[in-house]
Amino acid sequence: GGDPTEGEAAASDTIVVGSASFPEAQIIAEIYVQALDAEGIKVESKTGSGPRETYIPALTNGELDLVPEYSGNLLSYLDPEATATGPDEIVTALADAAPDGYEVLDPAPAEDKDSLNVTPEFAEANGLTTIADLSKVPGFSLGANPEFAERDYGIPGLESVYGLTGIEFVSIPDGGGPETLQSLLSGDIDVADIYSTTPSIVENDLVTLEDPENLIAAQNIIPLINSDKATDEVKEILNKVSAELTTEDLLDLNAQNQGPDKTAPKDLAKQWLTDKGFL
Amino acid sequence: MRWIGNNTDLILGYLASHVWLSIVPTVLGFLLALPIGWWANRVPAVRGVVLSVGNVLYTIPSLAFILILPGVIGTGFLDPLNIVIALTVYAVAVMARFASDGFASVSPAVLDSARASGFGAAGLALRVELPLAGPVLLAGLRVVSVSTVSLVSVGALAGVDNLGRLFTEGVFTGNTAEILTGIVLVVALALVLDLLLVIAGRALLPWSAGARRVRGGVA
Amino acid sequence: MIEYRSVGKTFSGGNAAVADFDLVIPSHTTTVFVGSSGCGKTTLLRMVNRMVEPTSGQVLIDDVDVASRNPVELRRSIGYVMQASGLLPHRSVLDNVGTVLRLQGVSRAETRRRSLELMETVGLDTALADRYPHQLSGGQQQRVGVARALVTDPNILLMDEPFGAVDPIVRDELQAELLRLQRELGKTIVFVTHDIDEAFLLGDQVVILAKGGQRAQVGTPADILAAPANDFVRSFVGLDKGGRELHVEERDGVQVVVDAQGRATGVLKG
Amino acid sequence: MIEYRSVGKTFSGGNAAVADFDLVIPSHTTTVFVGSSGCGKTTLLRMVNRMVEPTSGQVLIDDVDVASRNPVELRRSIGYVMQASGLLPHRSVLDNVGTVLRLQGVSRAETRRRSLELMETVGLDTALADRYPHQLSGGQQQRVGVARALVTDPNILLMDEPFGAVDPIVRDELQAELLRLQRELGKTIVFVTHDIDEAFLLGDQVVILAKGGQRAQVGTPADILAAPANDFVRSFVGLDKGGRELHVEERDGVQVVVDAQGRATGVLKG
Amino acid sequence: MSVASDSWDWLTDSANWSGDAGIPHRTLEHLQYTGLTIAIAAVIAIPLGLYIGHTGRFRGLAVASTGALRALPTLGVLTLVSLNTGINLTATLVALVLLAIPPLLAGAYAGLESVDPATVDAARAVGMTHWQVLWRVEVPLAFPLLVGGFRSATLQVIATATIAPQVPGPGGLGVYLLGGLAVGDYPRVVGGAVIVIVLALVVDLLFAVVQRLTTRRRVSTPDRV
Ligand SMILES: Nc1ncnc2c1ncn2[C@@H]1O[C@H](COP(=O)(O)OP(=O)(O)OP(=O)(O)O)[C@@H](O)[C@H]1O
Ligand SMILES: Nc1ncnc2c1ncn2[C@@H]1O[C@H](COP(=O)(O)OP(=O)(O)OP(=O)(O)O)[C@@H](O)[C@H]1O
Ligand SMILES: [Mg+2]
Ligand SMILES: [Mg+2]
Repeated sequence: GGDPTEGEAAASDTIVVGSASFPEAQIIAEIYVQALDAEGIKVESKTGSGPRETYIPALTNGELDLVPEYSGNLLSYLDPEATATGPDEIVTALADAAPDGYEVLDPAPAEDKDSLNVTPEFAEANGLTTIADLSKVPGFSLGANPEFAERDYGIPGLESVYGLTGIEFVSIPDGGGPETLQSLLSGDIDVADIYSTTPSIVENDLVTLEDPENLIAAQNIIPLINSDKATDEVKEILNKVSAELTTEDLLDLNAQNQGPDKTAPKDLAKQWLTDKGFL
Repeated sequence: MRWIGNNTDLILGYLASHVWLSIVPTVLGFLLALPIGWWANRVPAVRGVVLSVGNVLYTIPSLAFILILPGVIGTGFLDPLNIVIALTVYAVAVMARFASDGFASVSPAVLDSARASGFGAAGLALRVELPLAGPVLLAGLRVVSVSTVSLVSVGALAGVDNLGRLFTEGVFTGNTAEILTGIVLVVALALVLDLLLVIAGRALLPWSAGARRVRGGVA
Repeated sequence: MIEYRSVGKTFSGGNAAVADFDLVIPSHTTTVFVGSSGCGKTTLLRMVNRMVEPTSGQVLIDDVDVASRNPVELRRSIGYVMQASGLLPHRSVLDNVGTVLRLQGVSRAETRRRSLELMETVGLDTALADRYPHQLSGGQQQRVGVARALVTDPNILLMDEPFGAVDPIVRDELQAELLRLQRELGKTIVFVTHDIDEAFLLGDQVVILAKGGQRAQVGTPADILAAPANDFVRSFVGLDKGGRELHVEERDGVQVVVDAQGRATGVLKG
Repeated sequence: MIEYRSVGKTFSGGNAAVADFDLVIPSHTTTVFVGSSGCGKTTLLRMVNRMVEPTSGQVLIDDVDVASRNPVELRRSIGYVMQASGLLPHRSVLDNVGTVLRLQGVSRAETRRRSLELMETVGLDTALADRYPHQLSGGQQQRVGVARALVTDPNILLMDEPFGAVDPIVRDELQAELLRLQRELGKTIVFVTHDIDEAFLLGDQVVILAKGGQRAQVGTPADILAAPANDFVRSFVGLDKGGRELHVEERDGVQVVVDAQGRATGVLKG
Repeated sequence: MSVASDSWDWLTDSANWSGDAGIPHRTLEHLQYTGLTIAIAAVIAIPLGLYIGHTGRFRGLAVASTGALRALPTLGVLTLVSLNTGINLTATLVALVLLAIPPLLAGAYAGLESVDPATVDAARAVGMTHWQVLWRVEVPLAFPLLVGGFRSATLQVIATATIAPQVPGPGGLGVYLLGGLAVGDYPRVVGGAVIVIVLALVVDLLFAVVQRLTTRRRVSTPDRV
């Protein structure tokens, strides 16, 4: 439909930065905001813009100009038929799949993807190391965000790629957060979908099941930007940020965000940029 | 509680937009409901329609309403306007019923007497009916304002800044303090607005304190 | 002079409240319509200020058909006191009294002056001026209603059971007050009541109405008591069953007047 | 016999409604409390069935202090007719009349029989039995109230302005009906009104009350008219300002009785 | 409009009408949550409301606390409680019960208050005990307003129970809204909302019938809570 805000947003030279509504995406978006701002580029922060199904349409109709994305999920959203799973393949494919007038910049080495985790006790009791081993467990329950039930990398993939059956799916819409963890530890669920950069995996010695079939695609952090706003200067700044951003950084940032201090995304971004010499 | 100290700017920002997102639909809903309620009180058929449409509107789940609006009326996906429109619709749905009841509560004897004194149609509506419906209108406005304040938080699920953000974000980080802060502030905001309405009512309707007795006496 | 010329009123439901009613109400006197509930008293009264439009016939004031006059102006020019006062609950006493003056565009100051004057005329303490109606007693409210009706100094005053809702003691006072006022002001008053005693007390001319607004008898109170036109009137004024047939008994040297049921009603003098 | 012994009642707000009140109410007669609004009539009446508890003194029925009796049983044993009927709006007329019988455990059939009987006694068409109170006229509701109070055949009947809310014509009827009933039943009736005419009509003994439940005068109607105890009573019964001073005028050969204000009140006979 | 026709397709797709994730099962779940919520809330609110209405005590407190309860954001309560409970209905029920209490409580005490004090006085005067006054006079006369309280509580719960799947465990019709939202399937969101609305209207109609039946032969009582 015709959007009344379209013309207005495009005409302005401010870059509006959005993000998914979970903390890690917000932290990265804040890093973009502050890095650009430090170089005198006009930016506006609208982080926490709902799920991809909200913020990508918001991006393409001009309400947002820039969002941090996860390469694999972005590709499967933009092109549901895509088959690429390797990191480079995906980035190549994304260049084509990006909506008209939008482009992806350099991916960061940092990666955060869905991962299936079980408690050490459960792993030991059932002899689990890979996802395929789950076939030995009759009728297990799996907790994840609601979309996991329908995405290719989710239940459908587990059934078709790994031939698992009888999965009892429990919807826990906190992105592998505290409720998912609590459910797993209390035994309410057997398997938990937790993003790989979530500190609770390490803190609780959870066993992350390997994914030999590469069902879960690579998920490098990658900026998706409105080409009109992607001046060389902007690209350079964002590419520099991406080059510095590692999986360890994400783990560390998330740990501070979810730890006892509950440090806010804004503050974490500032701290990261300072550490890396951007500020 | 350290979390609150570290994040006062964030919280105050959410609070400020929560205030706006609450007040605008409440005021708009009130103003729109007045003529509708007045008309509904005049024409029984209209009253029936207003009440049933109000019922239907009010049962639309708020989340769905806010999310579907952009697709239906072409607003932006992140536009706070979605919340404003959705909550205004709820406000009108509730307020129109109160407005109709309010105008109905005006004693026919008083209206008759005003007509007999020589009030014209407009004078009657604005200078007699409207002020006399005041107490019921105020009661309705109080209900609408409280429920609007509480409903605004649902907008956080659609990516709009307000105190509801403290719930959605608090869940991801297991931050009980954050969620509690949100709840307390929402309730406090609702109570403060309610208090303001009560004070405004006292100032604008000084006669209403014992007016019920008058009607009781006449009936 | 107010004149009803073969006036009829059939309400939308097909209910013929009044049919073919004729009456002349002389100026500067009090005419009382009396009859039991639903006989059409209010309907007849409200035709004078066009709060009810007759479905047939005409009502004339000083030979001008009211139907030819603008209703809003007509109403502003006629005082109307309603049952249970009909005051505006959201306006102070003073504002209630001054309502019509303000509607007529009289200045605020002048309205205030005239309203206070009228409050005094009807025997209301002006200290009550800033109260709201609900802060007054029933009797005080009725006085405000009378003051409001008189404030524009109208020639005609319509009063619809104005004292029906107050207790008998206050009612006695208000009746006495009205008699005093009328001696002073000499308005053309049309008064409605269902209390025959009140009608006899206040009316120069009493119109006894039967169902459907039929004139059962028109005359002065003494005329009616002395020569009731028919059985309906006789029963209505209480002359049947000996209700008004009095005799005298002597008690402790006092001549006590006693009615047919043995009820003491007064003391004979002179 | 009902006896008040230096009874006082101060309400929680500190309002002394009644102070140091003494009275003996003989059995099988009608005693009327009359006084203006707020003088404590209802308060005194409700002490008899413990709807109000005195703060000092005692109320005795046949020499037994009511305070020693169970209030629920006491109330069931005393008939009480309230102002504006006090019927249960969600029960049919028949059920309203039979309420107390059912509370006392009387069978459904027997209750029905006695209730229908009572409806006839008070002059109510039994066809009305299945109606709800709001489907009755004011006068019919009052009759239901009286029937309900009488259904258990109580010795004592308390009536609090039972005819205050009905129009004067119906009121006359109800008063006549009550006189007839009392002639038949001979109950001990305590009746409250603020209408002195009603008091004189119904009361064997009339108690004129001043503010704060003070006895201004106690006596038969004729006694009071013949020898008012003081100015308050004189003014209350209308003997001041010539209100009850009547004289006779001849009109068309009829002796018309006229009061001091020139109001025709009746026709002299015999 | 394509969302409309797609929603219609979703609603009429027989695949959506069977199994545990099917519309009938989700509707049943939704009704279960609603029924359970109303039952719990009623057990708490009705006796309290009757007590307040009958005695007139604690009225100010009741008015103030229902006001505060009405202001409680359901989403916040839901998330707060769910952080401290496992995968079960607890958080949903707590949040919804808190939502349902104010209208039930108000319906009960306002209902009793709407009973003419003269009627209550009359009932006492004919010799009814406190319990008889309450059960034979006050409650029957307050019935329309009591039912009115249930009516608005139930409608609010039906509409609001859609956020139940926001926490782990519960299903109900909210699954269509949240699930649809998660994968950008707007026709499913609209379809789910339509079912909720229809459900609410049907329930509302039932209440209207009950209210009509219980009020019919009585004096008309005011029907506002
Ligand atoms: N607006 C109306 N629509 C239909 N019928 C009406 C209307 N107003 C009055 N009536 C009917 O006309 C008849 C006369 O009514 P009116 O009010 O004049 O009686 P009334 O003598 O003033 O009675 P009351 O003493 O009870 O005031 C009644 O039968 C009444 O029901
Ligand atoms: N429950 C109460 N609490 C406080 N004051 C009361 C109460 N009931 C009555 N009063 C006061 O006691 C006084 C006497 O009241 P009561 O009802 O006995 O008067 P009454 O003579 O019956 O008047 P009315 O003719 O108006 O019925 C009044 O001043 C009244 O305001
Ligand atoms: Mg009338
Ligand atoms: Mg009394």
